Amino acid sequence: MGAADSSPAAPALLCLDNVMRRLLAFFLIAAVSLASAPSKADPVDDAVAALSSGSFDSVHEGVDELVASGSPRAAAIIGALQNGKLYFRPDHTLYIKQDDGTYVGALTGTPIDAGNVKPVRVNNTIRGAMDAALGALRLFSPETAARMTAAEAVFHAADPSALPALTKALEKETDPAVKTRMEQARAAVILASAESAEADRLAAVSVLRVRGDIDARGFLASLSDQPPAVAEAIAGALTAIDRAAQLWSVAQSIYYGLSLGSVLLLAAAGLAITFGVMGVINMAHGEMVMIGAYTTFAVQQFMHAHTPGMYGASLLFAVPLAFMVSGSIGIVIERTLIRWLYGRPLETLLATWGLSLVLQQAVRSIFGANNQDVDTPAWMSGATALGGLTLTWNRMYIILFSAVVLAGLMAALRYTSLGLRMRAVTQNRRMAAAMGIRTPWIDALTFGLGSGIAGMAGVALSQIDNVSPNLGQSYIIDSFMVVVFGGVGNLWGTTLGALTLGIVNKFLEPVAGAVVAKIVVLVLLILFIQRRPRGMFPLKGRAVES
Amino acid sequence: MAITEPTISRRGLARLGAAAATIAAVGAVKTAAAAETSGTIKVGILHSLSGTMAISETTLKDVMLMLIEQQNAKGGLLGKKLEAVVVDPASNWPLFAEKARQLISVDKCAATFGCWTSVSRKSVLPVFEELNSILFYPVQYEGQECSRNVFYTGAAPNQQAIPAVDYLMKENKVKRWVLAGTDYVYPRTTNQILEAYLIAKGVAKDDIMINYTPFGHSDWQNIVASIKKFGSAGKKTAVVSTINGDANVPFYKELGNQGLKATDIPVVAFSVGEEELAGIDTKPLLGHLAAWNYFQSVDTPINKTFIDAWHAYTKKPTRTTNDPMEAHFIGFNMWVKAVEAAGTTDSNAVIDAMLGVSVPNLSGGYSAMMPNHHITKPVLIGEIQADGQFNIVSQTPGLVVAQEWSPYVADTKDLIGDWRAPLHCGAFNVKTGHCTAGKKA
Amino acid sequence: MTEAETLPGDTLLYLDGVTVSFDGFRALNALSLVLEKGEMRAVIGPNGAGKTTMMDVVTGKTRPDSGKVMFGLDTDLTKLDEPAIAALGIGRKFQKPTVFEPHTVWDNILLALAGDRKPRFSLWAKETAEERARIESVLETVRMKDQRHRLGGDLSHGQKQWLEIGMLLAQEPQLLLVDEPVAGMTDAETEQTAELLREINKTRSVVVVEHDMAFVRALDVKVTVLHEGSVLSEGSIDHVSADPRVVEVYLGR
Amino acid sequence: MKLDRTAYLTLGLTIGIPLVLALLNQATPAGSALHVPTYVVALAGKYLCFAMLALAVDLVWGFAGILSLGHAAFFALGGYAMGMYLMRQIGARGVYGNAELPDFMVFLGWHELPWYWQGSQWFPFAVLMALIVPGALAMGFGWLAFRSRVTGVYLSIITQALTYALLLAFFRNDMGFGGNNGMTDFKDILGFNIQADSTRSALLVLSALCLCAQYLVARFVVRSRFGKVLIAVRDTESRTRFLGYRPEAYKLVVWTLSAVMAGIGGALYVPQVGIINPSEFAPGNSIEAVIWVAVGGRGTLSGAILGAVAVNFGKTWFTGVLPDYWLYALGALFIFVTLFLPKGIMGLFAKRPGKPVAILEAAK
Repeated sequence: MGAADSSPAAPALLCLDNVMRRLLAFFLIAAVSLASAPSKADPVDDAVAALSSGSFDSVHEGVDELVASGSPRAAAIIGALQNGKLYFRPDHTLYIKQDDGTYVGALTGTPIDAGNVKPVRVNNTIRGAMDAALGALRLFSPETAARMTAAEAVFHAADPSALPALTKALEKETDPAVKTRMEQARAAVILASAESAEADRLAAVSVLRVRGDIDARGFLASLSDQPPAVAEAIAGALTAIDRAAQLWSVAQSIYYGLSLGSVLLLAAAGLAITFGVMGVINMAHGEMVMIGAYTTFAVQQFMHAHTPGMYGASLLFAVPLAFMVSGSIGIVIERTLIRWLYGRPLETLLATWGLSLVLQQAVRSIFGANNQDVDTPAWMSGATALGGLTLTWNRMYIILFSAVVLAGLMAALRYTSLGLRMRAVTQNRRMAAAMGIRTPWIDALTFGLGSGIAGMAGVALSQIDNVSPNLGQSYIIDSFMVVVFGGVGNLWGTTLGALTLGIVNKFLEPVAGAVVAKIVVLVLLILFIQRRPRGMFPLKGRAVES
Repeated sequence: MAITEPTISRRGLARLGAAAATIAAVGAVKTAAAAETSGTIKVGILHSLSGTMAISETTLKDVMLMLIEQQNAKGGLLGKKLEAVVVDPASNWPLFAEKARQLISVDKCAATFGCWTSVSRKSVLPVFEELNSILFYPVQYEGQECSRNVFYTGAAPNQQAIPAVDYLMKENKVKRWVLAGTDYVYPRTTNQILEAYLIAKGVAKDDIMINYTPFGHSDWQNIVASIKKFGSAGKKTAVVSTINGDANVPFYKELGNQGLKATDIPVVAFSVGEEELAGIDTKPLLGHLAAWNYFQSVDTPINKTFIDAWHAYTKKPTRTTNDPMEAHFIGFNMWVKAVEAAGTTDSNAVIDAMLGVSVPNLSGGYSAMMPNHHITKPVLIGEIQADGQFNIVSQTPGLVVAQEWSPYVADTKDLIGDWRAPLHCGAFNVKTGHCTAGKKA
Repeated sequence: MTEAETLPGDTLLYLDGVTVSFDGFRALNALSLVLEKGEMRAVIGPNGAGKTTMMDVVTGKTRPDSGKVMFGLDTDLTKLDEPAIAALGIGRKFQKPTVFEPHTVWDNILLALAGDRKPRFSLWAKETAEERARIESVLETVRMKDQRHRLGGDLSHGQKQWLEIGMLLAQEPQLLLVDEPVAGMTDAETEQTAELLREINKTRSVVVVEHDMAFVRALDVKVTVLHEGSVLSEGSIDHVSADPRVVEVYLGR
Repeated sequence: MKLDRTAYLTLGLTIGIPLVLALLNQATPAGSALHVPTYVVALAGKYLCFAMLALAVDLVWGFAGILSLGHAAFFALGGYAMGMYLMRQIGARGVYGNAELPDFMVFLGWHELPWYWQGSQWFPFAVLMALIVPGALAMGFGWLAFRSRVTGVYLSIITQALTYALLLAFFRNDMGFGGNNGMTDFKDILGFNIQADSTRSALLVLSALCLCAQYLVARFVVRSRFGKVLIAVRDTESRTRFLGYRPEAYKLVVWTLSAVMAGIGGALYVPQVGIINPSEFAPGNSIEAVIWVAVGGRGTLSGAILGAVAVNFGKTWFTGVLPDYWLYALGALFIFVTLFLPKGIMGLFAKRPGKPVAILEAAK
């Protein structure tokens, strides 16, 4: 593209009230008589011409004109544009690409051979305009969800000309949730428009005060030159909202802390087994996590290629697979390496460190050094609001996941015969052997279990962090901290340790900043170990002495 | 006495001797090998292939190998074949210096292409100056440097940051700014410059929020939240991100999940390119921006041929290209041209010949090497698309000349770098008329 | 309580109502015991009777939950830690013989010799003739003269036992606590050990914890029977073996 | 103190090889076959500094059973002390031509030196700091840790926490130590151009001498009665307590000494590699140092030196010869050594196969 069309001298302000005027015109027509497509087609042609010009500014105008034209295809066309499905030909004709890859005429909606077309490109400004326009157009959509987003869009646009449409929509609206959204939108519009009465404004302010979220705050704060009484009310609302936010922020920090803690827990849980229970200082633990993450990547690649239908469930397949992959690698490591080093924990540190180097490089050779893209399934992306809290789905699932993993692990150790044997071996190897437990295999399986759990942690981490050969390195230290803090060989300790560290960290961060917070946590940990040389929950009995 | 020292037996002694001998021999052979293959021109490649920076730098090694292969296909240089010498500084800064020394004094490389982080460049800089060799540095950086032995083919702050800010001001009417960066010299300097620039543009001090995070910061929950809060003050807000490499993935994932839409609070990044996006699910990031001097999506014939060659070379049709790769492309071609002009690979001759050399860049124009050892570049602003590519929404009409010394930093506003005769100075103070640093030896 | 005054002046070790419990389980239960200067005492009792715990308490390894532990008439051991107690002149031999395996027998004794234990001393310390003489005599007593150059780790079980006793002697303690000195020894070795202890007892007080009744008999000293953390019976070996309660809980089995 | 063959050999090689390298580098013209390139001199100097770190680690790990996973911290602190001096020597030759402030402070917009930079322009002061700072930190840390009987992996992990915390702290630009870039582009030391071959050769020889001195000191310590107690503590700490020794005191002394030795190594390292920055605190570095010792032969002083030189030579060589695969080689080496050479390379040379130096017990 040349420099000319991008010269950012877009008279955007002009465009804006441009929109308003046209929108107003359109809604008046719409309101007076439920007129179908207007007889005069010029505006539509102008719009099409503008849309197919290939320059952002004119595309922007095109959107406005299209809306103003009141063409019945407007919603469809703008919708297509929003999803990047609107194409044009130099001869100023528009086409909408269907999901099956065929095209339909943008105005006719009938299938057509598009030939050599280019996509109509948009930028943020145009996106904003489209949101507003579509919002207005979709207030009457049959689907509740669509109306909901529409209302929200109108709220964000706060465009006075949308008022009549809003009022009509409100009358027809049945769904309570959507209704409130629309009322909030209406409040915004009232406050934004020049000619609303003071009483309405005051009412509107209180509506938004009730909404009380960050957007409402932003909108209220943005309002200028209101009548004194209203301005006062706004100020009051703002302080009220901020005060509420203050309270919520505590809960929010706790949530952040929990989610960080659960991540730490996942990373450390495996180590609590290999290091805590077996006493193997496993420096390659991080790499087990990393391998888990790469397994997730591989699974997604495979499913993308072969079973795209079930792609959304890819993680559900990845979890057990990651467990098996990392687990079996763990078993191999134990059989070939660790078994020779029992009673020499510090040697295991060296060997496993070497191993971690090898594993990292291996992954680098196989997958390449750069990050791999692990998708977040729809059901895990986005966030939900709980009062003043923003709960991101991926982290909520991770908290849940870590809880499940922990519970499963506990159960496995307590109730399964394997768990029984494991505990037997770790408590008194010779006795266990004497009782006919095949200790070598128990060792192998225990180590495999620990590694497997690390692998599952990898699946979770792939949702919030880099999937790169260095993934493991960034968690290994924290993991050791957690295990030691909690008390080696004690899962509850590990859990409590992880959560404590997470929450402390998250409460310090806003005060001290991310770096200092981490430093403080580390220092606190060092001091804590002075008070409790064996962590929060030390193991009892003579065995510990050595 | 067995406790402290095993006393070494004669046999042990012999073995020890043997070991030493082999090591020595190996060393000798290696230096010999280095000395002998004089039939080629050696090109050093100093990019981390392991450690934290491997993520970004490995690609640059590959692209250099490709460029050298292409040049050899064209018959090499000065009638000799080019030979790439690849070493791995392993993201370890002292090792960078050591390897630089090896490339120059042991392998006798005519020029070296390498480094990514500022610290690695700072670490090798003295070596290149001491041994008077040439380094091509391909990454956008903080400026405030102008060495005779380094050619900066990446962007200086004014070739990336300032145009991006201008764009947001004009296009999105941004009034309130979050400058978020990793706590090291590039973000620090860039933010320092931007802050000065914004205030000069009439932005109120409390409409600017500056936030620094450690390397590889992976938990962005409350930082993103605080950005949202900062953005709820009723003024259009944007984030200028100088967050470094690894930390970006979790940052953008958090952005996406907390629903920070580009239409509400756009984020413009200076360190996020196609390579980084390749590791992120970009659907939630639609419309967030990046400022570079090159995007893979640039629609020019020369870019198409470059990309095709790249895919052919790596045998990966999905492998992305990015800005530092273009920088190496430009730098390498400039070096070739300069060597041809000088008729020798001798550093002094080449350094002089480099000035004014102009070669095509991948965005359809020509980039020239200026007397300050930086190159002219167009500045492109791109919006992230669902496919992980950038939709170019703005491009400077002409080429931008790098300001190696920022006019927005008090101590450097009077400095210029000019390696032409008679000045021959990396930091010439136009007020005092003194050359404060980097005078030619 | 005020027994302290009523005690005979030559009391060396005095435990009074000492109670120790590890989460719930009472290892020592109001244990009281008096040992006189120059006395040798055998302590017997079934497993878990608290024998080792008693030693831990005396040597400062374990702090009692309640009760007094006095050394001499005025020193309260519960306030001190192991090195301090050792410095007072209480030596201990472990159930499992623990010597410094990487060191020669000679060095083992050398390190045990009574003397300045501070780093700043030991850093410059040179072996004096006097020290050599003392080591020689200790080696003499424990019959290890010709083992001096062997590493502790290379010794046989019995030799380790003796070496450890030797180290105890080198410490020149007033009181020796000896935990199962003849465990895993041949009869001959056992006999020699009994002899050795008697010899030691000429100059020092000794508390021997032992299972081996034959050995205890051989020692022929006052016996204290512990059961569930407190004294069950006390007196000559014949007296206690006649005591029905003892027979019931211990010998009977 | 009587020296045996091993000691003579160690001292001889440690001082001899560097001396030869330095001489050849100085005496012979660049062209000649005998000439030793400055590259090799600089490299050798670096190895020797690492050897000092290894020696320090071996002293605490091999003889006191304290596995420090944070020893590089003391090394780095010594390095920073020296770095500050070198930084001040740049004076007005910096980019900003500010005679008083180092460049990075100028660009952070600082106006005067922070208090902790005072005095750093005097060489003796810098040297003193290189000894005191690591020593003091070690003493404080050790006093806390040993007194409260933190042992084994717990100790190892908190040493790691220590160095990690320092890493993060020094990354911060506000700390006033140059942030991630640290300090570099040094000009001269004691008036000598730091880039000059002669200076490098001198530094190399100096490092060799320091290493020898450290070797002798360490050897004296471990062979003294103090050393015997130390080994006793390493293997059966509780026994030494019942003998009336205070293990914590012994550990503290050797721990502090070791930290100081590491600090000296760092101080010599910086002028020779020309940069000091937070990555020196990276826990990985400390672990590598431990590995050098393991490779050379834990509990043998000469082994520590040998291991440091050997591993780093391997690293230099591999990263040059097989850049894409050297990690395999290095990793494999570590695994091999731990599996098949529990006594390290020195084990190969030991006269009598004998018992392992009670390594197994020490592991506890």
